[in-house]
Amino acid sequence: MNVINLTSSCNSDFVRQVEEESGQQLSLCYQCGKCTAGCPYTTEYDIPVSQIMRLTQAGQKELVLKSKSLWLCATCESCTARCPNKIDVARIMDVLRHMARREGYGGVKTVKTFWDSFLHSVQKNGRVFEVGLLANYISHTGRFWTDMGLGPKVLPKGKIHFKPSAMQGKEEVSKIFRRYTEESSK
Amino acid sequence: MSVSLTYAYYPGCSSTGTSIEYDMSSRAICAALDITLTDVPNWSCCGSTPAHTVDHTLSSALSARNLCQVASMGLTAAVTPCPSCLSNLKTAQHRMKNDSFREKVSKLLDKPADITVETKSVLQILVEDYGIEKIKAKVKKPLTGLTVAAYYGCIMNRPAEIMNFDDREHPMAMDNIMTALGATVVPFPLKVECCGASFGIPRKDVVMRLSGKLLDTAKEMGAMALVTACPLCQMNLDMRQEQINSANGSKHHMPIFYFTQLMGLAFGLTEKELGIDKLCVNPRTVIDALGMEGNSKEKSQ
Amino acid sequence: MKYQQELKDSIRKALPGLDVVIAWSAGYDPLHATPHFIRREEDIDRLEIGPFSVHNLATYLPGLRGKKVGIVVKGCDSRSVIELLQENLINREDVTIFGFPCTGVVDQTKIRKALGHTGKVDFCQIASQTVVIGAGGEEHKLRLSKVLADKCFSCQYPNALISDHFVGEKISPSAQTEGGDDLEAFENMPLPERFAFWQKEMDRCIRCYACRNACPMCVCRDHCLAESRDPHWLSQEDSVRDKWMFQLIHAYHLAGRCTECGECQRACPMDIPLLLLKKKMNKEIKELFQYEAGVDPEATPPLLSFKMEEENIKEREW
Amino acid sequence: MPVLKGKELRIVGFLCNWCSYGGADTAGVGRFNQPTDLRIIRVPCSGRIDPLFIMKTLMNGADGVLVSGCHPRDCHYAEGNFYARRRLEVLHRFLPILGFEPGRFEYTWVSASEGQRWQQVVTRFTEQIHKLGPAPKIAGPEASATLRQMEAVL
Amino acid sequence: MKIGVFVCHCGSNIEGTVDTAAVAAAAREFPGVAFATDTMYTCSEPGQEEIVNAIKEHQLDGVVVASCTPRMHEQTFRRTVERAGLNRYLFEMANIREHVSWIGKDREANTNKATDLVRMAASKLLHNRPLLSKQFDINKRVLIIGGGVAGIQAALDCAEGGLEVVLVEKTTTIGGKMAKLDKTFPTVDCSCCILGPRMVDVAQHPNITLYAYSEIEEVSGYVGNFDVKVKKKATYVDWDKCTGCGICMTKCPSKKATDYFNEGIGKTTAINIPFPQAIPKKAKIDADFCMKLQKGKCGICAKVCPSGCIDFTQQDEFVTEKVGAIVAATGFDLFDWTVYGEYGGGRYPDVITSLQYERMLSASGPTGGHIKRPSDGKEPKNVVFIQCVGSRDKSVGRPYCTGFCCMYTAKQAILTKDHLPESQTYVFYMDIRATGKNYDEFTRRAMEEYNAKYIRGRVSMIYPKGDSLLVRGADTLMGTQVEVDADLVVLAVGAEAAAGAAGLAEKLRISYDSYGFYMEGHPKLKPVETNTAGVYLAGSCQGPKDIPSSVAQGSAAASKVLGLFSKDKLASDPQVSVVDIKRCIGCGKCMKTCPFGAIKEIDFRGMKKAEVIETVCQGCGICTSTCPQGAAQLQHFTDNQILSEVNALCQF
Repeated sequence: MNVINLTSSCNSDFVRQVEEESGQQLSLCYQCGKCTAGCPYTTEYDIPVSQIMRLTQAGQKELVLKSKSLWLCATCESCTARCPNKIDVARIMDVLRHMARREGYGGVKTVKTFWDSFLHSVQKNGRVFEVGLLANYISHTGRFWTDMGLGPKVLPKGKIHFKPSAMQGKEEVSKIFRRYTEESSK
Repeated sequence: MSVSLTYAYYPGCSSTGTSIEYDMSSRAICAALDITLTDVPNWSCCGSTPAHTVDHTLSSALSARNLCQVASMGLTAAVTPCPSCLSNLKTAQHRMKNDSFREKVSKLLDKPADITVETKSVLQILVEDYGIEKIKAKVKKPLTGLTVAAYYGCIMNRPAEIMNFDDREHPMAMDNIMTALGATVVPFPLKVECCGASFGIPRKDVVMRLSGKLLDTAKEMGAMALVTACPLCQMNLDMRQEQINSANGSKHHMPIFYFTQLMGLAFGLTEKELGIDKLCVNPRTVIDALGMEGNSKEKSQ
Repeated sequence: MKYQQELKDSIRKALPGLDVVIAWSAGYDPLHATPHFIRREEDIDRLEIGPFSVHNLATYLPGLRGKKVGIVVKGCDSRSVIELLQENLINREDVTIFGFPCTGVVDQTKIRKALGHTGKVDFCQIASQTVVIGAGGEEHKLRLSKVLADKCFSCQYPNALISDHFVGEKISPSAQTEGGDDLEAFENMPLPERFAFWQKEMDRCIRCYACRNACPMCVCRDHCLAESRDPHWLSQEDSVRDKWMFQLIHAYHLAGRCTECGECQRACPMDIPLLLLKKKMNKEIKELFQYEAGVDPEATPPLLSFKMEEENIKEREW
Repeated sequence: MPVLKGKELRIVGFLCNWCSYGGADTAGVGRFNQPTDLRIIRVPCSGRIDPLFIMKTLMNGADGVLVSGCHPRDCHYAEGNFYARRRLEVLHRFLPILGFEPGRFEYTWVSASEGQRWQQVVTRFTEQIHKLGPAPKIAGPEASATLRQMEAVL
Repeated sequence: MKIGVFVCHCGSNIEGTVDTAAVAAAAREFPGVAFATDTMYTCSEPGQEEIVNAIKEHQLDGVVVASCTPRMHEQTFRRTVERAGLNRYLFEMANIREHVSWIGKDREANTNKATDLVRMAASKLLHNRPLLSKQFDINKRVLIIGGGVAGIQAALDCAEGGLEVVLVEKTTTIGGKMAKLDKTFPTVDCSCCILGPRMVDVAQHPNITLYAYSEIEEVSGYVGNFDVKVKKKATYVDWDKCTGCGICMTKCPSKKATDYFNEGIGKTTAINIPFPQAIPKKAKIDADFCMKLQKGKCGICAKVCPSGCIDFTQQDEFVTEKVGAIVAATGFDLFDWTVYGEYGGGRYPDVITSLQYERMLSASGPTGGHIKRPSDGKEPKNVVFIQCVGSRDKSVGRPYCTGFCCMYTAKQAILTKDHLPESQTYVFYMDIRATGKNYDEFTRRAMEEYNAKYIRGRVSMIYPKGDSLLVRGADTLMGTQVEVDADLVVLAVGAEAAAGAAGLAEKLRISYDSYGFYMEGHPKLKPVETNTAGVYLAGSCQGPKDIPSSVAQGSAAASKVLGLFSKDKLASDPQVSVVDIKRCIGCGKCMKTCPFGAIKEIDFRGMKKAEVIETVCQGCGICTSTCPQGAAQLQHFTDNQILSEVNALCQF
């Protein structure tokens, strides 16, 4: 394990930025661990959520933003719901993800690609087109076997359409994305 | 005495695909209860989880577009079956109470974001606006003999400040509806535990573990079926049940109903209009056993 | 006046048991009456009641405490009597009240404004709705409604609310319930204009205290804060600040007690609209506590009581 | 008077000894930073506060007056704040007729334990007064020129 | 008047952000000020001497000290000026610490503000007059409210000191929470064995009158002379005749009454004596469960009672007691933990509170001292303790630390092992607070000798799994989520203010904090006093406390009462209202508004006038702000004094 020099390695701008974007006060966390105690995804995390909170408090930007945990949080809100200090932990995880994206941290590729594919589908069709989403995901990850087994089960149910549903005004949605890209590149 | 209930209806993307039966059955029971649902014209995706993991303004803008659509209908109350959509719509509304945030959203929308529309889930309007007693009165074929566990999922009630519905740890809305329909409800301790959510595709192993635990516990509590209110939960538990079995070495055959489907059955609607045939885990045996006890009792009386 | 003779008879009968009866008689010209103290029977003949009986004679009562006093009251005056009774400043058994139905009194300021400077007034006749005044050899015709005091238009208590002898037929209150909209008009003014208004008005004040002396509820008399050094609220300086402060003391000390008889404003030689302040105070008190002064001798005024939960006070989340 | 020019306004507080003055002390002990404008006059009870003190303070040129007492039902003298509530409310509603903005005077309740609340109250009130700016000042007898200017406004 | 001004540095407390020398310099220009200086510590002995000397040297006849809050040192400095021969009321304080130096760092603004405050004080002082106290008689009896260990200690100490004591207890027995405990930490001695004899002492002491099952209805009067109305609630049993034999309990057919003493573990009879050592040992009928009182049928207890003391028609009774001092010792209640849905919200029978567990451990408790699961009566193997349930938790409105849970949990872990040697205990904690004598050693013993497994982390969820409960928490030291299969879960439920604490505070006219705990006179220096003269605090009503602290406070409160009563007369506070008879017009408005009936009407040469009864007046000043003539003037807070402060601040 590394020795962390608290004087030199604390990135207080990072702390301030997280607080600002999340609207939460990090010093409220007293490390009781209740978030970790209830986190359904903690088994998949490389750093448990309570330690993400601790590292963030301590301004350990690099350690936090490269953590896989950020990408494996499903925002199930159990940390937020149970925090004795009423910290919106899930929102902090969200904000850290935003920052990780902005700073170019790869995260967990499958998850990130899935989310990107999802949004791509929305941007293009206004709504999520499930088959398109899956195809896009597969082509980006090369995981050809993904859910192939479900095909025979689901297809006969008439749940899967091979064309995106026709929606008027989908260009309005793609405009939202375009303006978002413009705004965030400002 | 009662004024008929009218809502703008926001189906959500999965209603056009994997949760088509939720959409069908929601519409069918609302019709049966004289609740008017008018589709939001040209509704679009709320952005779901992926959007808010990218940016809160973008996420809120995608939701806000739909809220504006509702406002343009002249309605102030919107309803959606999907808790994920609801969570996004409500979170957007909550955050837009902050003026500077609302301005940023309006900028993405290129028009002023609406903050007047009230949003609820189908479940919420049924228990809060319509009422359990009135639901009970509509039951034609009680679900006697059916033992279910009610599973709400993680974001139907959380965070409480935003969702503002039922108890955050121990919700009872579906339990109460099921009891009103004549079913037996087992105490299900994992009502609000996460099923694995949208990780079905990128991290199937997570879903196998989490949803598997839900099925194990439901079975242990003696449930014949699980009843859900969330398309994602239902999909993980139903469509992926075989995957779960093979991953965990379990042998579950537990039908996963939408609560609206069971309501429809109790109201005497046809299986077809409720999309019962769209379920992956075959619920035949469970359905066939329905009302047996109750019907025989009625006859003997 | 219709019931004048009847009133005289009534006083005549009661006079033997009384030290003095306070009423009005003709003043220095036909446009003015003056308070009239009847001690002997022959004084009764000079009694006159009518539109010039403007003075609120209740003002004299506390000073005559301990004596047997008769007093002639208009409806509005009677409320002052009630207020004095409520505050134990006069004894009910010492006061004999003569009431009559009042159809309104004139406002001298309005007459003065209407006539301008007239010189000597020769006569004044009031017939139905018209006032004919002869002055400086000219005859001036005025509509009565043009010179009646503002308070009379919305008078809710034309008959004495409390009396031992009432002469004549009781008349019904005015259909108009809200008193003069001068307050409303004033409250529509922007705040800086209001501030400037009072500065201007108070600058004209000559600190004569006629307002206080005419007020039936100014019962402190020689102990008024205006002239006291202990406590020392006001200096004797002729400043707007001190003069205005005095009016605020007056208004606040009348909170929940003022019956809006208007004597302060009537008595003011500078025509400063002093009643505005009292009207505002009354309006707020009525809204907050549904209380009106001078109606019930048994009531407790709102600022001398409280409720644990106040219905109308929304303590702001401060 | 030495109001720091351009920095402070003249804000006077009347506080009851038992609750609010104690609350202000608690805020001090807790080192809860506050704006420096407020000057506190200690009185035993909010019931001691004659509304005329507040009028006098405003007449004397104060820019804001803040009154604070014990929460209703918690008065050290059982009833003082109940009387105060009525009298101060009447005053609060009366002041605008004189041309004072209603926000120049506020009354509230702060208990001795509520140091943080006191900090909030002072901060908010001071901000409110700064937003209103200096109160209109009564022209002294020497300032008839000002008076004429005002006349011109009318 | 020649005024001396002393501006205190308070070390760096004031000087750090206020230029005290500049304040003193400015003060020299104020009207009446003849001398001004800054001093290092004005309240210290040399500081006080400096004042005394200056008074003599400069013939000062008034003093202003600018330092801390008058609530801190006003009395100190009043005595100082008195020592120098001045009347103690020719003194004013300017609070430039709490109200200036501690709340802002802008030295210029602070200095300016401090100068203003000194100006106000000096200006007020010019209007101060010498005031003299009057002596008045006192009633040397003391009322103690609450018969827990703090109240018992206060009562016994006062009674031993020769005072007549009235002890009022809300429930049917004294003993409070301590009587419910099995053992006490850190000595693990039997709670009932050490408390029991003290309870008996209370019952037998000739100086103590005990009203059990009684509550305070009304309190009037003032220090030295309080009138207290006590409500004796109906017990439906004539306690003068009841011998406490308990036959009624054995025969009562209504056996499902709530057992409050045993915290709802088990049931009791409708007529009951809560526990064998109860003081007074008298039966009471729980009307909610009595068939006779509910349905008019039964009455078996009346038939079997050998002393004929059952009285179904009994009503609440009121008695009035006159006392000179009051000690509030009303204790605490347990936080209602069922708001924690994640812990089952009360749905799981095998999740219990620490006090319920205590009753279970007690040999005189409903299980006879056997640890059994409420659900099935089985002995648990794995017992999980969860700390900070309703403590240190903002989300449930209880951010404070209860302070004693860490210790009793350690005790309970030890006792668990004693009772069930095969058992394994787990303790989920956040921090261990063991700051008393031998406390930390005790918690270490729980871990080292009794193998209690301490896990640092909160629990997020409890849910049934088969026959047992799954406790899911975190071990933050390992950095993982952990699970324990528990047979029994004990929640260390925090303390909150007793139900009804706020209502009693209003009657006593004392203040309480936002959680309902009573406010002490000063957090350091007046821990058992309140701001209301003659009313004292003992025990957990002031804030959660363990037994030794509660007992210490009981004794401390008693010593305060004994000290107060060591004089035969008390000096009245001369800060009372005085009516200037010349200005009074006898309108009686002051009498109408006085909350204490302290103003009477007198006849002065045939005129009605008001007169203040000095010893009754409490000095609120409502009359002063009511009197339109300014005839009634509250001394030391006269119109002129307040106006002089206003004028000092606002001169246009």
